Formats: sequence, C-alpha cells, structure tokens
Amino acid sequence: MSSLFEPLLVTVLLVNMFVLGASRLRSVIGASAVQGVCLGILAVTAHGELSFEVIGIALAAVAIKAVVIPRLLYKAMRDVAIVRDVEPLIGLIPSLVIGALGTVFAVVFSGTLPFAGVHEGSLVLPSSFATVLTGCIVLTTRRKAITQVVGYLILENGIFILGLSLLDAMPFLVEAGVLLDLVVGIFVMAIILNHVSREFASTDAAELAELKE
Amino acid sequence: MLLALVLLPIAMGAVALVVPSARVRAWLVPIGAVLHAALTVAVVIWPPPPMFDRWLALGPLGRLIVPILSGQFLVCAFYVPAYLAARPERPTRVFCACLLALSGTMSLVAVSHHLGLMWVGIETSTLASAPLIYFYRTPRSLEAVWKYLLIGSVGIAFALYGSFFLASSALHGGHESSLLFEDLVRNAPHLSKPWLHAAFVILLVGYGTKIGLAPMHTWKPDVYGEAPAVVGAVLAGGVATCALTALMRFVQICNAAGDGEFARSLLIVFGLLSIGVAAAFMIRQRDYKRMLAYSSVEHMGIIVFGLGVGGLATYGALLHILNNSFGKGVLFMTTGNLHRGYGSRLTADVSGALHRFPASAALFLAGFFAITGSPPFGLFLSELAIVRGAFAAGNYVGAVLFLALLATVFIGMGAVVIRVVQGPRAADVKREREPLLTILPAACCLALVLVLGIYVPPWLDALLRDAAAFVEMQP
Amino acid sequence: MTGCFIALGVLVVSACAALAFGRGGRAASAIAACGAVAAAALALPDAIAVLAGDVPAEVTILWASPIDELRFGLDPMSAFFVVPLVVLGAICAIYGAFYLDDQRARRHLGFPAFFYNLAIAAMLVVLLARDAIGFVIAWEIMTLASYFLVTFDHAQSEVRRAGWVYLIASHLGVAAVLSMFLLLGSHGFAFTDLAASGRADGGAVTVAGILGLVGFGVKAGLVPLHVWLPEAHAAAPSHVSALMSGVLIKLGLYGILRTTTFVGDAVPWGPVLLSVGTIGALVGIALALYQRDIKKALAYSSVENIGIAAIGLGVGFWATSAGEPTLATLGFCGGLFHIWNHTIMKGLMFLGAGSVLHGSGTRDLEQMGGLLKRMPRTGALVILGTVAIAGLPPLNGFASEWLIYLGLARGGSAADSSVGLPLLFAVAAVATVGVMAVLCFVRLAGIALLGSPRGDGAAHAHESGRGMVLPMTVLAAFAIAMPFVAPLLVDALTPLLVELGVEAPSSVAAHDALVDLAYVGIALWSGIIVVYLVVRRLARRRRESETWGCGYVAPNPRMQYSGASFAEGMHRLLPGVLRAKINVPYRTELFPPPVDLRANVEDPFTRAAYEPVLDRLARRFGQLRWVQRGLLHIYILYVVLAVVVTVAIVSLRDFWGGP
Amino acid sequence: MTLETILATLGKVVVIVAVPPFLLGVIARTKAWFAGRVGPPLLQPYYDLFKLLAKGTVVSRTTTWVFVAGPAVALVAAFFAAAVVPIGGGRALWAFEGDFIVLAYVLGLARYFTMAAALDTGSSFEGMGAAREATFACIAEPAFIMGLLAIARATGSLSLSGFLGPSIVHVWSVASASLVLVAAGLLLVLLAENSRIPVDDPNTHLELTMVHEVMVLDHGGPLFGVVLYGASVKLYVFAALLVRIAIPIAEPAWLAWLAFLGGLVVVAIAIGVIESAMARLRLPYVPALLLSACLFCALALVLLAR
Repeated sequence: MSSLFEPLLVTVLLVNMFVLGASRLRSVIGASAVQGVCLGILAVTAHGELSFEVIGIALAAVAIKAVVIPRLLYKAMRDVAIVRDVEPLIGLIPSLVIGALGTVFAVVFSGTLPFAGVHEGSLVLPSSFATVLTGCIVLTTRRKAITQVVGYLILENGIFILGLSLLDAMPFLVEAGVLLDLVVGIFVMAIILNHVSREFASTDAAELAELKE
Repeated sequence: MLLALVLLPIAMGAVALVVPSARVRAWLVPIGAVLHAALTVAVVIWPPPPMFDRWLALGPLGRLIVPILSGQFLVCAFYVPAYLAARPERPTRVFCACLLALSGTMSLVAVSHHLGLMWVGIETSTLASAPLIYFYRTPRSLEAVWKYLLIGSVGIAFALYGSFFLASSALHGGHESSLLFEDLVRNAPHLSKPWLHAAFVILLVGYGTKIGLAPMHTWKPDVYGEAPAVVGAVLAGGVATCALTALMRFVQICNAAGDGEFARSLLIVFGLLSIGVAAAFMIRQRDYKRMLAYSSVEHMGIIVFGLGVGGLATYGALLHILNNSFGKGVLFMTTGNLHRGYGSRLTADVSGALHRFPASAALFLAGFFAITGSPPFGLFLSELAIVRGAFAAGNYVGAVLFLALLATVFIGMGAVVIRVVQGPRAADVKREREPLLTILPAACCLALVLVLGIYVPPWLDALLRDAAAFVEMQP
Repeated sequence: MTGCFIALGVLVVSACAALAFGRGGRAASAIAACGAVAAAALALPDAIAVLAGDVPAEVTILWASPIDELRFGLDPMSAFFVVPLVVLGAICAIYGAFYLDDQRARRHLGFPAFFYNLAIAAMLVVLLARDAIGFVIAWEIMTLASYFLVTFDHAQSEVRRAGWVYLIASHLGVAAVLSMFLLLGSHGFAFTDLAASGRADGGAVTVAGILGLVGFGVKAGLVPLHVWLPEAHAAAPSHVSALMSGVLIKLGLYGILRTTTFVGDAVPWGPVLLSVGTIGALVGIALALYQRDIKKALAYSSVENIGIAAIGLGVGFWATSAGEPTLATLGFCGGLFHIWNHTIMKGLMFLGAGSVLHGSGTRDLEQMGGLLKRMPRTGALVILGTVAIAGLPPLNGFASEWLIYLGLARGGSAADSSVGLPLLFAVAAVATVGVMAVLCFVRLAGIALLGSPRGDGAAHAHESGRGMVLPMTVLAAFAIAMPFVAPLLVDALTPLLVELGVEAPSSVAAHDALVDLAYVGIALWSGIIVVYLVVRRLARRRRESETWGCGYVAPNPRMQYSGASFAEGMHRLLPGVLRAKINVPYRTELFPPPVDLRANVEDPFTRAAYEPVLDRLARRFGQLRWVQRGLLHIYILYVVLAVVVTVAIVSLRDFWGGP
Repeated sequence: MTLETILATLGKVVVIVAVPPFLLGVIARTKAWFAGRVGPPLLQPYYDLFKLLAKGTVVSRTTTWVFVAGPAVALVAAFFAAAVVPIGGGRALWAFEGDFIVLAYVLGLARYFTMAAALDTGSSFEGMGAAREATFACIAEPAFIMGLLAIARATGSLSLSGFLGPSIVHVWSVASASLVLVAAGLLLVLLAENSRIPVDDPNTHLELTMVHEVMVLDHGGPLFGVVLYGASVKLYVFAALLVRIAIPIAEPAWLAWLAFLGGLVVVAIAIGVIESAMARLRLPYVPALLLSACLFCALALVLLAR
C-alpha cells in the first residue's frame, strides 16, 4: 500500500502545475476536485492498518473536496454568470515560473528539516509546502473572486497533506473539526460571493478596491 | 464547568435567534454577558479541574485572560441595547446571536489547552464575526467582510500549518507527538530545533494575522472603519487578545525549549514594525475610525515588543493587554456615538464635538490621552514597565525607537482627536441628548483604566506575576 | 510635610467640589479660590520652616507594583519653589474667580476651576516627589491640566493650535525626561539611587544629563525649545498665563537643578547654562520687541527672564567648579531671587494684561491707548509692573539682576582672560538685554496706557472690579517690598546652596550688596516722591489745551506713534532671521489700488526650523500610503511574503549556524 | 564725621547743584565765539531756569500724572548719578561695589519715564523722539558699561570711586592705549546721551529731526525748567566721568579741584567745538557711530583682559 504513496504525491504536484497553467475556470475547479480525490486515497494509503477511523476521514475528505465544494463553486459560477476564463493579473507563464520556483524552494526548505519516522526522506513535506505555495500564488495573482476561493481550497489541501503524516498522532476529532471548518469557511465565502456579485455586478477585484488610504 | 463557560453564550445566542421581539433580543446580550461574567468570577476563584483529559483547562495564563475577555465583553454588551434601539430599522437577529457566539468562541480559545481545539476556536470566532462586520449592509462593509474573511482564512490556514509543524517537531524529536500544551511543554527540550523554529515562524505569521501585526495588518483599517463601533471594540479588545494568548502559548513553548532568544528577537522585530507602520499611517489620517484601527495595530505591536523584550517587560505586556482592551473600549464606543451623531467618519466633517456631544467628546479626548499612555492612566505604567525592561536588557536602540514611534503616534492621533473634539461653536448648535447607556459603559472603562494607572490591586498583581512567570518558563 | 499633604487634599477636594457645583458658575470659582487660598495657608508654613533651616522631611509610601513605592520629601530646593507656587496660585485663583465671572452665563465654569486646582496640586506633587515615577506622573498631570486650561476658549482656531503645539512640546519634553530617568534608573528610581548611578562616570551619564536639560528646557522655555510658550500664554485666560509664566516654567528650572544633583559635573553646567541663558535672554527680548499682542510680548519677556535666571545659575555652577564660594553664592542667589522676582513681576503683568483685556476687550496693542485715564488703578499697577520687569532700580526686578551682575563682574575681573572675557561680555549682553527691555516695556505701557485711544474698545474701556485690582495690588506691594526684604532672605538660602554643591557658601558678599541696594532703593523712592510733589506744586498753575502738533489744527489718534513704528528702529537692527517677515506688495501703476501690509510675526524658530522639518516628515509618511491601496491580492501577498521571507531567513541562519 | 569732611561733602553738593547749568553756558558761548557772535552771557542758563520756574504752564488734555513724573524722575536720577560719580580728585558722595551698574540702570529709569512722558502727550513727534531715543540707547548702553568694565578690570576695583581714583594713574602708565579707547568711546556715548550734534541737534526748530528736544516738546514753564536742569546735571555726570579718566590728579586737594573744574570747562568747550565743526548725522548712520563706540570699548576690554 505504501508503494502508492510517492506517485500520489507526484500527481498532487502535477495538479498544482496544471492549476497554475489552466486558463479556464471550469478546468481549475475540476483540477481541485482531482486533487481532493488524490488526498482521499492518500489518507487511506498513509497508514498500514485500515481502521474504521482512517476510512472515515478518507471518505469525508473525498466527499467534501471532490464533490460538495466543486458543485458549490460550479453553482456559484453559473449564478454569477461571469466570463468563463480566469484573468490572471500577471499572465499564465509567469505564474507557472513562480510556481516552479516555489516548488524548488519547498524542496530546499524541507531538506533542512530532519524527517524521522516511517516516511524517511519521503515527498510529504515538499509536496505539502509546494501545494501551499501554489494555493498562495493562485490567491494573489487571479483577478476573479471565485478563483481566489479555489486558491484557498488548494492551500487547505497542502495543509491536509502534512496533516496526514501526523494522522496517528492527531485524534479523529480534530481532523473532522478541520474539515468541518473548511466546509463552513467555503460555504460562508460562497454566500458573501453572491452578495458581492449582486452589489458590484461583477466579482472583479478592481471593483473591490474602494477601501483604501 | 469550563465547558459551561463556552457553551453558555452560544446557547444564549441560539435563544437570541429564536426570540421574536427585538427589544428582548437586544437585552439578551447584556444578560448573557452578566451570566458569563458571574461564571468567570466563579471559575477564577474556585479553579475547576481540567475537562476532556486536559483539553479544557484553566492555567495561569487562562486565569488572567478569561476575566479580561468577559469583563470587556460585559462593558460592550451594555452598550448594545442603546445602540440597537437607535437603529430600529436594522434586523438584529443575526447581530445578537453572532455577538454572543463570538463571546463563547473567545472563551473557548482562552480555556483550550489543545492546539487543534484552540485553532478551531479562533476559526469559528472569525466566521462568527463576519456577519457582525456586515451589519450595515453597505457595499463598503461588504468589501470589508470579504477582505476580512480572505486574509483571515489565509492567516488561519498558516496557523494550522504551523500547528502541524509543531506536532511534527515533537514527532521527529523522537517523542510521540501530542497537541496538548502540557505534553508539548514537558518534552519541549527534546523537540527538534529546526522544526520548532519553522513552526514558530509560521505560527507567528498565522496568529499575527489575527492579532493584526504588520505586515499582516492590512485588513484592520478596512474592517474597523466599516464595522459598527461595538463590534470594533469586541474585535480589538477580545479577538485580538485571544490571538495574543495563542501566541503567548507558543512563546512559552519556545522558552521551555530553551530557544527563548530566537523567539524574542522575532517578536521585537514584528513589534517595532507594527508600531512603525501604525505611526506612519496615523499622520494626517482622514477617518477617525481607521485611526482607531491603526492605534490597535500600534498597541498590538507594543504588547508583542514587550513579550519580545522579556523579563519585567512581559509583566508590562500582560498589564498592557488588560489596559488596552478597556482603553480601546472607551475610544470605540465614543466614536460610535460621534459617528451616529454627525453621520460621517471623516475628520473634515466633524469638529467642535465638545459643543454638541459634550459627554462623548470629553470621554473621547480622555480616551485619547489614556491610549497614548499619558501618566494618570494605566497604559503609562505598562508602557513604562516595557521600556524599563528594554533599558534593563540593554536594548537601547529598541527602547529609543519605541519612545520615538510612540511620540509620533501621539502627534498623529492627537491632530485628529483635537480637531474632532475642539472647534468653533456654530450659532445654531445646541447640546444634544445622549442616552445614558451609550455613555456609561465608556465611562466605566475609562474609570477602570484610570484606577489601574494609580493602584494595581494585589490580587490582580498576583495574577499578572503568575502569568508572566508561566510565559517566561525556563527549561 | 503634613501641611503640604493636607494642602494637596484640600486642593483636590475643592477641585472636585467646584466641578460638581459648576452649573452655578460663581459658586464653582468661589470654592476653587477658597481651596487654593487654604492650600497656600497650609503649605506655606511648611516651606518657610524648611527654608529657615528646619530639617528636611522624607516620607516613603509603599504602593502596589509596578510602582512599588512612592517617596515624598520637602528639602530646601523644593521648599524654595513651593513658596511662589502657593502664593501666586492663591492670588491668581482669586483674580480668576472675578476674571471669568462675566462668562458665567455662557460657559460651565466648573471645568476651569477644577483644572486650575488640579494643576496647582500636580505642581505641588512634582515639587514633593522624591522618586522618578511619582515625579513623571505628577509632571504629566500638570501638563494635561494646564493644557485644558490653555484651551479654555477653544472656539478660536489659534487657541486650538496653541494648545496643540504646547501638547506636542510637553510630550516630547516628558519623553526626554523619562529617558533620562530610565538611563539613570539601573539601581532604582528613588532620587538617591539616581544620584548614586549618576556618580558612575561614562557616556550614559552625560547623555542622561543632556536629556534632562533638553526635557526640562522645553518646559522652562530655553530658547530653541521655547516655541510653545508665546502661543500658549497668549491663548490662555490671563490668570492661567500668569500662573504658567509665574510658576509652571519655573518647574523647568527646578527640573534642571534636580538633574544637576543627579548628574553632578558629568555635564559642564556652568558654561552650558551661561551660554543658553545669554542666548535665551537676547533672543527672548529681541522677539518681544515687535509683538502686537501684549500677552505674546509678555511671554517672550518670560523667555528672556528665564534666560537671565539661567545666567545667574550658570555663574553659580561655574564658580562652584572653579572653587570660589563667595562668587557661587552671588550667582546662585542672583539666579534664585530672579525666579522669585519674576514670579511676582510677571504675575502682576499678566494680571494687568488680563485687566486691560477685560476692560478694553482687545489684546491688540494697535487698538489700545489712553487706558491710564480710563482705568487709573490698573494703569498705575501696569506701569509699576513694567518698571519692575524692565529691571529698573527701585523695584525687585533689578535686585536679582544686580546680584547676577556682581557675580559676572567679579568673576570676569578676577579670573584669567580665557574665562574672564566671556563673563565680561556676558555682562555687556545682560546690559543690552536690560536696555532693550526698557524699550520693550516703555512701548507696552506707553502705547497701551498713554496717549489717546486708537480703537473704540479702548475709548469705552471701564476699570476692572475690586476683585481683580486687589490681587494685583498685593503683587505690586511684593514688588516694592522685595528689594528691602532681600538682605534678610540671603542666609535663608545657604542650605539650598549646599544642596547645589557649594561647599562653604558665604553669603556675606551677597548680603552687603543687597544692603547697599536697599539704601539705593530708599534714596530713589524718597527722592522721586519729594521731587514729584515739588514739581507738581510748581506746575499747579496750568491751562488745558490740545497737544502741540506743530500748528496742525486737527490731530487724530491715528497720527500717534503705533507699537510697530515705536519698535521699528530697533527691529531693523536685529539680525535677519529674528525679524518678522513683512511683505508689502509693490505697485507701480499710476493710480495704485489700496494695498495692505501683512507682517508674519510667527516665531522665527517655528517658521524657519520646526515647521519645514515636520511638514517634510509628514509628506514622507504620506508617501507610505500606497501600501494600503485597497487591492486584496496585495494584502494576501504581504502575508505570504511574510511567511516565505521569514522562514527563509530563519532556516538559512540555522543552516549556517547563525548566532 | 569731622568738620573738615562735612565741609568737603557740602562743597561737593554745592558743585553738583551749581556747576551743571554753567557748562551749558560755556557750550553756548563757545559756539557763538566760533560763529563770530558775542553769544549769550555765561550765566544765561541760570536766568532761563529761574524764569521758567516762575511761569505758569500749558498741559495737553490727553496727559496724565506720568507727564509730570517724567521730568521729576529724570532730575532725581541725574542727581543720584551725580552723587555716585567721583568729584574733584576725591571720592564720590556715595560709593559701593558695583555702583557703575546702578548708575547705568538709574539713567535707564530716567530714560523710561522721559519716554513715557513723551508718549503720554499722544503726539506723533514725541513718539518719534521716544522711539529714536530708545533705539540709540540700545547701542550706547553696552558701550558705556563695557568702557567702565574695562577700567574696573584694569584696576581690580568694582566701585567708581575705586577705579577712577588714584589707581588709574598706574593704568595710564601700563595700558594707556586702551584707556584712550575707553575715553573716545565714552565721549561718543556722552554726545549720544546728551543730545549733542553728531547724534541730535539741540537747538533745531524742525521737530522731524530732533531726538531729545522733541521728547519734551510739550513740557512748558516749570516742567521744562526741571527738564533743562536735569539734562544739565546729566551732562555734568558724563563730563565728570570723562574728566576723572582723562585727568587723574589727586595729590594736593586744591590742585585736584582746580584740575577737575578746569577739566569740566575743557570738556564743555570741546563739545562746543564739535557742535560748531560738524553737522548732524543722518539718522540711519547714528547706529553706525554708536556701534563704533561699542567697538572701542570692547577692544579696550579685550586688550586689558589679556
């Protein structure tokens, strides 16, 4: 089972690159769903024995990250009737380059940290840190509010990866709490997004800049 | 008993949602606050045993922070009925519920001794405060909420990430990783140093966003500028204090791990940076509510700088948390009155408030002198302790920079406050009626800060010393 | 000491009572005035007892942390400053009660009464405090209370601006003083501990001394730091400016004297105070010459007199370090007496200006004239005040300058040339200041009181009530009596001189000089009275007619010399930077339209130094505004960068074994 | 108090009271002699005084008691100054340490009340005179004090009778150059203070050009008499100072008195000569003249303090 570990982390990294490169909003949301699925499988494979607890977490993760949230975002996308594609502030190629740099930095940084225990020298930390950085890049460079929500989602995925490596230490309750908070967070953001689209007739970041010094 | 501390306000919030009449619902908030305060007093005098195998416990830090939170909430709660009465047309159902829920989540953060639980507490407080900020339903407040949520969530995500780093620092330090503070502190010397350093940095930035330290403070001016005054008071006094409690727990872990020096240098840098940024944006500020936000950033900077200096300054920082939360209460509530009276937040439109709203304007001016650390008020003593600590620790550059920036803040803020309070008396201006309930809470806050400036009661002093010793725990 | 504590209690209680009965107006002022007088009656005996050689008392009160303990004491140095504080405080309280009386209907008189008594109480605590924290707390309460007094009628914009400048200056002053205490406070905050850590040599002690000089110099009004003083005194109600000018700025000098006891001779106090005093005196009187507002002119004259007092103290310190006790006694007695004299004279002058303002409704010199005929009692007292403040012989102004002159002259003629010359030129400087003071105060008295009224306010001026004239008469009596009482007080100062570091203070020289001066006073007074009566008798057969205008039949008041033209001669001789910026648009048309002359009489230091610097600083801060541009992305970028950069720095430092 | 000292003091008082107007007479006679006129009799000032004291006076409607106090205080101050300045080779009537400072400030008191009396009338001319007098005094006073201070420093004593007494003879021999400078400076101060030609024209009729005369324009009859007498005593004071510096003979009493009185007359004649030889300086140049007096005395001070 643990043999599946490394390839899944690599797929997560690939999905990161895809998200940074994709120009259409629909494909970005699809990619985040795929990443959710990978995380679900990862949750199962990360631990030897298949206790009831681990399966529960995995199923919950897949359900939320791959099904509930993407549908929510698709509905929001339809209601707001926005232009379908993603208008990045700095263009796709530069964001890809920064993404790559981020991944390199993640690898270098995790090199400095000793990694004891069962995942000796594994890709967990670099991939987690890289996903977090990708989420941040999406958050800071995409003009649309909905893409920012997706960016936040990818950021949460990155953190979830590191959470998995601690699964045996972290009790089930906290894991569930984290997932629950993620859902509520996204849910509130979606509500606010509807209000924003009704008030400003577009979720473009330019309108949302009235409060300034 | 501790769980009651958390669940009581949330229950009251649920009741507030259900109650039909607006007047009763408005009065539910102060009643909830009184009950919560009574419970707090009971909890502090007869410390209950920890619950849920030490997830909820009342350590020395908790015994100081919980009374501050409930006292501050109590004062703000009594402002709410009069505040809502002045706005009959606004739906207050969600407002009262979220306000009470916020108090509950804040108490959760203060009493939780588990990293993850504390994170959940802070996350829910963010979500609970979002609708409060959106109370005015204007496009500007909508934009403020959106920014608050986005930046808050990114910050909280990093806080979670940092917690995982801390857990894995225990895991990779050769011990079983647990997120309970007692365990973390007990085997702190064995935590692996690089993981701990990375964890502390990410946690500092994560919870720093909730505290409002520079450069993560950018949401504060927008949120405090648009949110209702009483929400601003609760956010500045309550939520920021919870985030500070979380930060203090991690400083304690660093101290216990013998890495105090590393943590302190980071805190000093972020502290001075915050005071500097606040001072820079205070000069010629056009909106007196945004000015309060920068004042909040400045005071968070002062507290973090105090924690960074350590020794006597930690005692000063803790006392400053207490003084600041009540001092902020005075300023926010009086600006609320002035904003409602003049209908505008810009200093250009508001001048000579002393003629129209003598009570609020006088309290606003006294609050200004209190918050900028003029002696008769408590903030002077805490800032004096911090500077004294800095001089004793030989950190002359930091101390001189600290005093210079405080002087700049005084000048920047004073220009705005003096302009608002004093001014020509137009012929038709007459003294307007100010409901007692909008004045009394601010006056009580000011009285408390004034008393703390002259005489710190021994029991409070004991609380402060225990908390300071607790944070400064050496390996 | 117990008298002082009871006085404090009385002051605070009467202040709160005045606030409570504020609505009644007259009741509030009356309560406050009684409180101030009672406090004077209680505190004065204590102070005089300590001055007369009683053993100084010391009280330590244990307090909650973080203050830990508060020490109070009354030693000769504090007692010396308590006397003018309580005396002038009581007199001005009585005057203030009547002065603000006609605003009873419009304003809530509880507040000025409350802050007035609070200010006196705070000043008393400042003088009694024996530890740094109690001192700084009382000092700031004094600043806040006096700030609220200065901005009493804050409806006018220049009053607000004056209050604001005063607040900033005092705040920066307190910051400097606090840093000094912290630098010296390594052993503890009691004054004895500060002195102990002050003896250890090293740069820190000198820096602490300079910080103390600057911090207290702001409050004392030493020249480059005096910018708040003229505006604050012009803005405040007259009895408040009398109190501030008479006592508040003296606490600045008290602070400097305390700093000298802490820091010892790590700072060369003699030359420093001498030069600062000389510059202060010259610049102060030069700026007082062409002021149009009489209260501003009086404020600048306070700057000058503080300069002269500083010169006296400078001579004292210089002589102590040079080891000449008689000279030190002369200098110190001169400087200290000048503080008392200035309290009396300046109090009288500000109360006089208040009475003139009350009567003629204006402070502008060019609107006044002929007030002596319409306000005979106030006029006579103001003329006596101007003679005293100009430092002319029979009155007290000259008594203290006379000792300073002797100190300087003796020092100058005895010492070798490297030290002697500066002292001799200091004598010349003080002489110049004296004669310019004569010009300045003849201008004030002449233009305001004599001649014919220039404005209709002055034409219908009415004499002030007994309540305002009586306090002024008391002060005038002090001014007249002081030169004759001075010889007796000299040996009362010896314990104070010992505290200032003079080993064996021999007050013989000072005593003899003052006795000579007393004889001169008697000769002059008797001569003037006799000759005046004779001359009046000689000129009894007189006929009234118009003033001789060289045959011009219809003279009108505008033809008289105005304040500006009177000072214009000397004003042109002043160095460029001190002159007022007068701009007259030069019209070349054949029939030029009417043109108005605008003189910017703003303080040259503010205009040339402080304002440009502060403006540039504010603009520099303004440029930082783009950080908060409103774009959410940028804000999130800040958070992300904060994480990435800090993590990078930390890990790099750890990786390469940083400190 | 032996009989002989009483006689000496009486003699000094008589000199102080009687001699001053005579100096005015000498000046007038010298100017007349220069102009080829016979000139008024030497005792003319006395006749004027008695005439004026007997006349009635006209007083302006705007004046107050200050108008009368002006001349009175001026006279008292002049007499006090005369009492402090050493007379006829011996000591002054009254000598104490630092009396030259009191002398300067008492003259300041006189200046204060004269100017106040001028402003009291409310006439533009008197205001102009007062303003000019104040400005010139601001520069003359430091010169006066520095001059006396230089001699005080040289002789080591701080009293007028002390340093203008016999000890000045030694200074003449040691530092005669600086003493000459001081004498020149004090001469200029004399001319400025007593409204003599280079600074002010005493008997012009054009009010716009006057300084001292215009201040007493409105004083008539006995008031003008007192003013005149005060001015003459003030002239005597400055002349006596100059004489005691220039002619330090003290030994045989009669010779000292003769030298002193002769010196006074010589100074009066010198003033008359200067007034005849020069015209009045334009007003902006007067400060320059007085500044040179300051420089003389300052230079003397520096030389002596070396």
